[in-house]
Amino acid sequence: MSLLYSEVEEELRAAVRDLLADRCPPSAVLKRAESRPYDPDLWKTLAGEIGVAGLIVPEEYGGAGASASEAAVVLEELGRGIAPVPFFTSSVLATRALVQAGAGELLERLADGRSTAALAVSFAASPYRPDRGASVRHSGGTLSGTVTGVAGADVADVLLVPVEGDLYHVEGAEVRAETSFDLTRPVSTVTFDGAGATRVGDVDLVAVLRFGAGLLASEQYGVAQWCLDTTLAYVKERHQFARPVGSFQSIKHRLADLWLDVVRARAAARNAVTEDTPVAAAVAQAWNAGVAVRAAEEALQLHGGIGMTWEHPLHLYLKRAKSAEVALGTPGDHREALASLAGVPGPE
Amino acid sequence: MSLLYSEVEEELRAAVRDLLADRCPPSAVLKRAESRPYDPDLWKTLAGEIGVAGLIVPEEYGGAGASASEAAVVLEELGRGIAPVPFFTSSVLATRALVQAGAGELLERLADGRSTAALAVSFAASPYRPDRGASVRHSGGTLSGTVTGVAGADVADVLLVPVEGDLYHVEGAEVRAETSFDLTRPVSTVTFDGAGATRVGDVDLVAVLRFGAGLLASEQYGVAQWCLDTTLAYVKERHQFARPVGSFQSIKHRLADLWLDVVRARAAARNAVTEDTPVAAAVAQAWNAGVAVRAAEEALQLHGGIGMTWEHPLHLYLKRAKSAEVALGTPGDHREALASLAGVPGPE
Amino acid sequence: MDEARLKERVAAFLSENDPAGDRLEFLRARFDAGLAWVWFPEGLGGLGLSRDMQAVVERELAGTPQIDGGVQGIGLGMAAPTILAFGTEEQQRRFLRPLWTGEEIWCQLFSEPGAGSDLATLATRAVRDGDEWVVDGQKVWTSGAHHARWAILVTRTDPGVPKHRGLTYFVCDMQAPGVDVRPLRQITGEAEFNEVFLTGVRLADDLRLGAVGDGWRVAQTTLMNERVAIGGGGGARGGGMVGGVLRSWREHPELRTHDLHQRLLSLWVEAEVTRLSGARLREQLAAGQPGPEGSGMKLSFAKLNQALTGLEMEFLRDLGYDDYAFRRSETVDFYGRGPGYRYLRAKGNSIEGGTSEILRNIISERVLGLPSEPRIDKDVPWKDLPR
Amino acid sequence: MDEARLKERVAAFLSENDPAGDRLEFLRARFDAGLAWVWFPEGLGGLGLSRDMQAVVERELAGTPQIDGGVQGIGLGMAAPTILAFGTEEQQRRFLRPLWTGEEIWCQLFSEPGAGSDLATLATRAVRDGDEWVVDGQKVWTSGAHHARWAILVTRTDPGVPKHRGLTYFVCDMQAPGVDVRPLRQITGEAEFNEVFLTGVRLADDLRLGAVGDGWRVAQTTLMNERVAIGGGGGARGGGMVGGVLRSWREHPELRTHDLHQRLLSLWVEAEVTRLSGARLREQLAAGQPGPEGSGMKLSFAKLNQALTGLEMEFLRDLGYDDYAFRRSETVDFYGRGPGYRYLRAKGNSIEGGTSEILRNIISERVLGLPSEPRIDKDVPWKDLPR
Repeated sequence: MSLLYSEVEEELRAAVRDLLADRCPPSAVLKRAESRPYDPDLWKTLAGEIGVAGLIVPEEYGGAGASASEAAVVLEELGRGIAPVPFFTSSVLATRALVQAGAGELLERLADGRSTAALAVSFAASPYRPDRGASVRHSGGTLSGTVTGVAGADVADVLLVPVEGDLYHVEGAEVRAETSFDLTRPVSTVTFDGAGATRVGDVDLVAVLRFGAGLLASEQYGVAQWCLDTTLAYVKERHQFARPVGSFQSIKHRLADLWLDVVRARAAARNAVTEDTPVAAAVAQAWNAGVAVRAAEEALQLHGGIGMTWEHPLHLYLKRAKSAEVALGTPGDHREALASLAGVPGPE
Repeated sequence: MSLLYSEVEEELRAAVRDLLADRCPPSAVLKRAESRPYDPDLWKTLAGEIGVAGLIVPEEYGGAGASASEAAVVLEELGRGIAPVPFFTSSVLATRALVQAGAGELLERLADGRSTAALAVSFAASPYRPDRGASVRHSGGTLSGTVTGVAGADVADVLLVPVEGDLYHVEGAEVRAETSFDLTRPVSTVTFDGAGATRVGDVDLVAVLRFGAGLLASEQYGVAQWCLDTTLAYVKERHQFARPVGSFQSIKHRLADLWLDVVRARAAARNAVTEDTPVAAAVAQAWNAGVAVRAAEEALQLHGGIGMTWEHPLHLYLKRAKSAEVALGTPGDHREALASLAGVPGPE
Repeated sequence: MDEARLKERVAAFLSENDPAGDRLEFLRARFDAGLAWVWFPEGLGGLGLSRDMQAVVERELAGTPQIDGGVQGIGLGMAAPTILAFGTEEQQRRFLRPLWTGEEIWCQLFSEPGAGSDLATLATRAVRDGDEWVVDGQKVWTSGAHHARWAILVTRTDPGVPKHRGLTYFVCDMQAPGVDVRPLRQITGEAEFNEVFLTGVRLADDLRLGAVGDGWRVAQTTLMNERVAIGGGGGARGGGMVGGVLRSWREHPELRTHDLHQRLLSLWVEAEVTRLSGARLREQLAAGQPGPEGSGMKLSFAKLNQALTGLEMEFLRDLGYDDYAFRRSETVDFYGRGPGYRYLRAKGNSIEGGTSEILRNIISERVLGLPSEPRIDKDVPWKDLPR
Repeated sequence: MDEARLKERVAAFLSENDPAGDRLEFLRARFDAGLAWVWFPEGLGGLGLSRDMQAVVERELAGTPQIDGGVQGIGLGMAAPTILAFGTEEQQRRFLRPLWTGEEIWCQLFSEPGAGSDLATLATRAVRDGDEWVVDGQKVWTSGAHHARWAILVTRTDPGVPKHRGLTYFVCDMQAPGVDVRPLRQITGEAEFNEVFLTGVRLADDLRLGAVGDGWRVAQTTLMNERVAIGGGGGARGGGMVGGVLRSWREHPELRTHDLHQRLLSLWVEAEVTRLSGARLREQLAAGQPGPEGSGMKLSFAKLNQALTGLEMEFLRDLGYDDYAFRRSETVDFYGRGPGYRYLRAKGNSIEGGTSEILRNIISERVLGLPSEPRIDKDVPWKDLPR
């Protein structure tokens, strides 16, 4: 159990990073953000050629049978590139649910990129409140009710719905994309009005959300690292008072502190996927969600006026970070969970 | 109702400040801190000549009949000078209790400095937990029990004990001075073993403690202001890298932030004595207690090694600030009180 | 003139001018009666009185047609005091009346993409050509440029001297050929501000305010008035931004957590002591003893607004946004819009009108007397500065 | 030499030297057998092996008499590597053996009242007098000076050149006339450190380490080793300072509040991610890829220790202190003493061994590659520097 990256992971990282740099730099993400944020061509290449779609799908179902640790490295890069692909929603959350349910056929379709899935759970739900935003009931082979704030549903052709421990594959749901704070991972309201539901197996939603929360920490680390790197580059270039802005001591000290936060976010993200316990996931979320927000906020402030403009992609990161802070539990939720998980009991 | 200082207050301030500068600068306080911290000669001059002992004693009992606002100005200066006199314990806390009880004779003795009183309440008690540290019972004209952490009892010749709404004047209590974190306002354990108790009147202990808490904010402001001023002077003088330390931008920005905190502490302290409501006292304590600690901690850090030495008086301020943070309620206690006082209700 | 005499004067003015009549006529007459800004000289909308006497006029004329402090803000708050301090008599007579009545709107052409915190390094060139100046450059963060008839403009007229010395200040004709105003979209989706491109804009020399090369000093007058303007007003306990968050908080008991409760209580206290500090500052100003606390108010409010709006986002757990559509907006609508807008817009509070970093520099040097950092740009000709 | 051969060598040593016999004899023999620090050269306590082979020796000799890493810390951690790098063969032979066995204790004479963060500005003068140097000055924050036989000492030998160039490094004889060691009392009441006054102390030229004027480079070697030493060790989740506070927390349910609970949870998380960061750093070191994170560990731990001890004081509401009596102490006793001591002593964590401000400078320049500030002291003769 190591907190370092393996060689395989570094190769995977390089492949993803190179592809994003080539095909979808932040400026390109910004251009499509308001019309159709997701980039299906990019996803086809990522899913098929690099093979990220089937990363955590067991080999027996055509996947790579890789560990969460490898998926985490992909998420670091997708976070860094704010990449508009449904990896987290389809290849992590939905896939994990399908692996639990043992849904071989669907997993095969996801593994080779033929299908893209979404788990109809609010992105604002958490391992501690898995039902937040959802009011779905099963009755006579159909579902009715609503789930708000579902990420990735607008680009999924397979919709999976957990209801009281069962996972259903549902057709005929209404998916309404909402104006979302995070432009690059918009959420939808999913409504079931007697939609046909096929049970695919058991699902432990708490475990799926916890798995997702642990991995989301890697994406948040990637967001934070991009914000830090981009800001460092900017303050080295930008001159005011005939000096690089980055030569001013108060700026230097703030960036040193931010770097320390980001360094610790990397360690926390790695630990979440190697230790793979409720404590590790809660720690990583409690720390990394805040670090991503802080990094994006500091980046904005240190970019000065240009950071407030739509034309600079920085706001995409701020919006991602701030939305992800709520996703799968706020830092406060995860700290509260640690009270019992780590033996720091509250007032009696 | 003004947040500014009146002319009378400024004159009172000048008199106290001049006396302290002349008779008891911080270096002198430090010298006596370990043997006998209180300075009876200084107190005699302050109490008698400047007349602070009877400041809030009604004129009918030989006092000045002044408002809390004037006592607050004295406390600002005593905090700034970390002056080893029992003004807060005798002339504020005990006096306020006696005024409530209408104890004319005792008030007369306090007003002209003949006697010094202490209220046998733990300094760690608060308006929200007035009985903290106390276990005293009245029975047949005598008291038994213990009060820990009593400030000013070691230099008082009049000991006042509140028991269930009654205020007693007690003789024959055992006062054991403890090794105290705050060298300049040591606390004692007061033990009653059937000590003779004379009832002097009614007392609303919560109101007395709230009055004290509101005024303590002025002392804390004074402590913070000294720490800021002393640090400013030091970093202007001290050179490293051939520049005044105070010319380094990260130091400048930290001091600017600290100054903003101190400026707001002054406004909060003033408001506590002019508005005189539970909200105003809680706000002032919630803010000023922390600002005093932060100012002392920043002062220590920015003094570098010299601040860690016994020979520099700075540690007296740090110890005062940190002890006062607990005194009459922690900032957290006062914030918690504001939840209901100010309509910021907690989770249901 | 004492208060009683001033009231008489207002009464006399009202007896001759009907507030229910034509709005513009009324305002013009008010200006001519010296009741626009009583601390200005007679003949320029004032009576040469002390500034606090203005309150008397405002009370007496409370029910009458008013000028628009929003769209006229730059003109009233920044252009007018500068014109009063540095304008020729002719300029004062030409500009102040329609500025005050709102017949002519003003904007400010100061900041540039390369000159934000370091305004004095600005690069917009003005080159003399006979009785005219030819201006080329780009300005940014200009609010109201698309409404404006005139602008206050700082340009570089001599690149060969150190940066503070080669500047000249103009009134810019926004209708002149070569002035191109483009909306500048912000992260909230909308455009409150503009970029203004100046290409071969010709300005007559009588539009110059102050001497050639003295533009920095003139701009200081303008900026001093900006700082005062931005400091933030009064307000009641629990009001302002904290009030907005409290409303959400009280409406959603089911969303409250101990984490957020403790943080909200801390911010409530910080908002309250900041409010008290502002109240004390206003008392000092009223007593004629302005304290240095003013420099800190904007800094404090920026930090508070950002912390409060960030907390509100966490509290509401709302992944939506009200509207990212690109459109012009004239105001900062903190309370009418959603929490996402508030969060994003508040980020600008620590940048616009002097960044928090610059304000900390100012406090540490001008208020605390701390030494300035070693400067490397004081004596170098502007054209030779690293950038 | 591989691990097997090294084990054989240790076995051979043990067969000839009885660990149950005289402790000093045993340690001397261990040094002579090259088993003191195996990465040192043969003849100087080592075998010229790689540093990680030391672990093999330590395992094999675990039950035998050990040296004292506490009182010998400065000697082992700082003096020895410097002597190895810059000492003459004669100096190495003279000093290293008794240094390692603990027969001679070392201390460090670097900091001065006027030279803390800016060590290179130090003022202790060494003036050549034939084959000797005469040293005058004052050093401060010297731990163990009252036990020490020798000190590593940096002096100024040429005030006429820029500050980094006029320094010379010596081994100082702590028994020489003119060396006056006085305990330095701290805010905790006790004295962990000393002031050392040097008055006309005569040091033979063969006590010089490195060339005249090259003292800054020699001192860098010493300080590089200090930074590594202070970085903080491993530890389990919930251990260290947070473990101490947790013990109090669990013992006193009646004192818990939501305010403190939320703050403790935040600090617990911060302690945990800092621990993980340290664990990752150690994995990198073990894999031969030392990362830049090391510079940050001390900074992080200082901040954490201060926050945790401050919170513990608030939690316990204890107005007492265990003991302010003035006495010497040899160690930092974070866990044996009371909360007041912990709070006060932790304040030193962000000052000793490089202030947090200096560490942030180092991180920002050496790790993040940010430009240094304009320097005004690089080319000025030391004697002309403002101070």
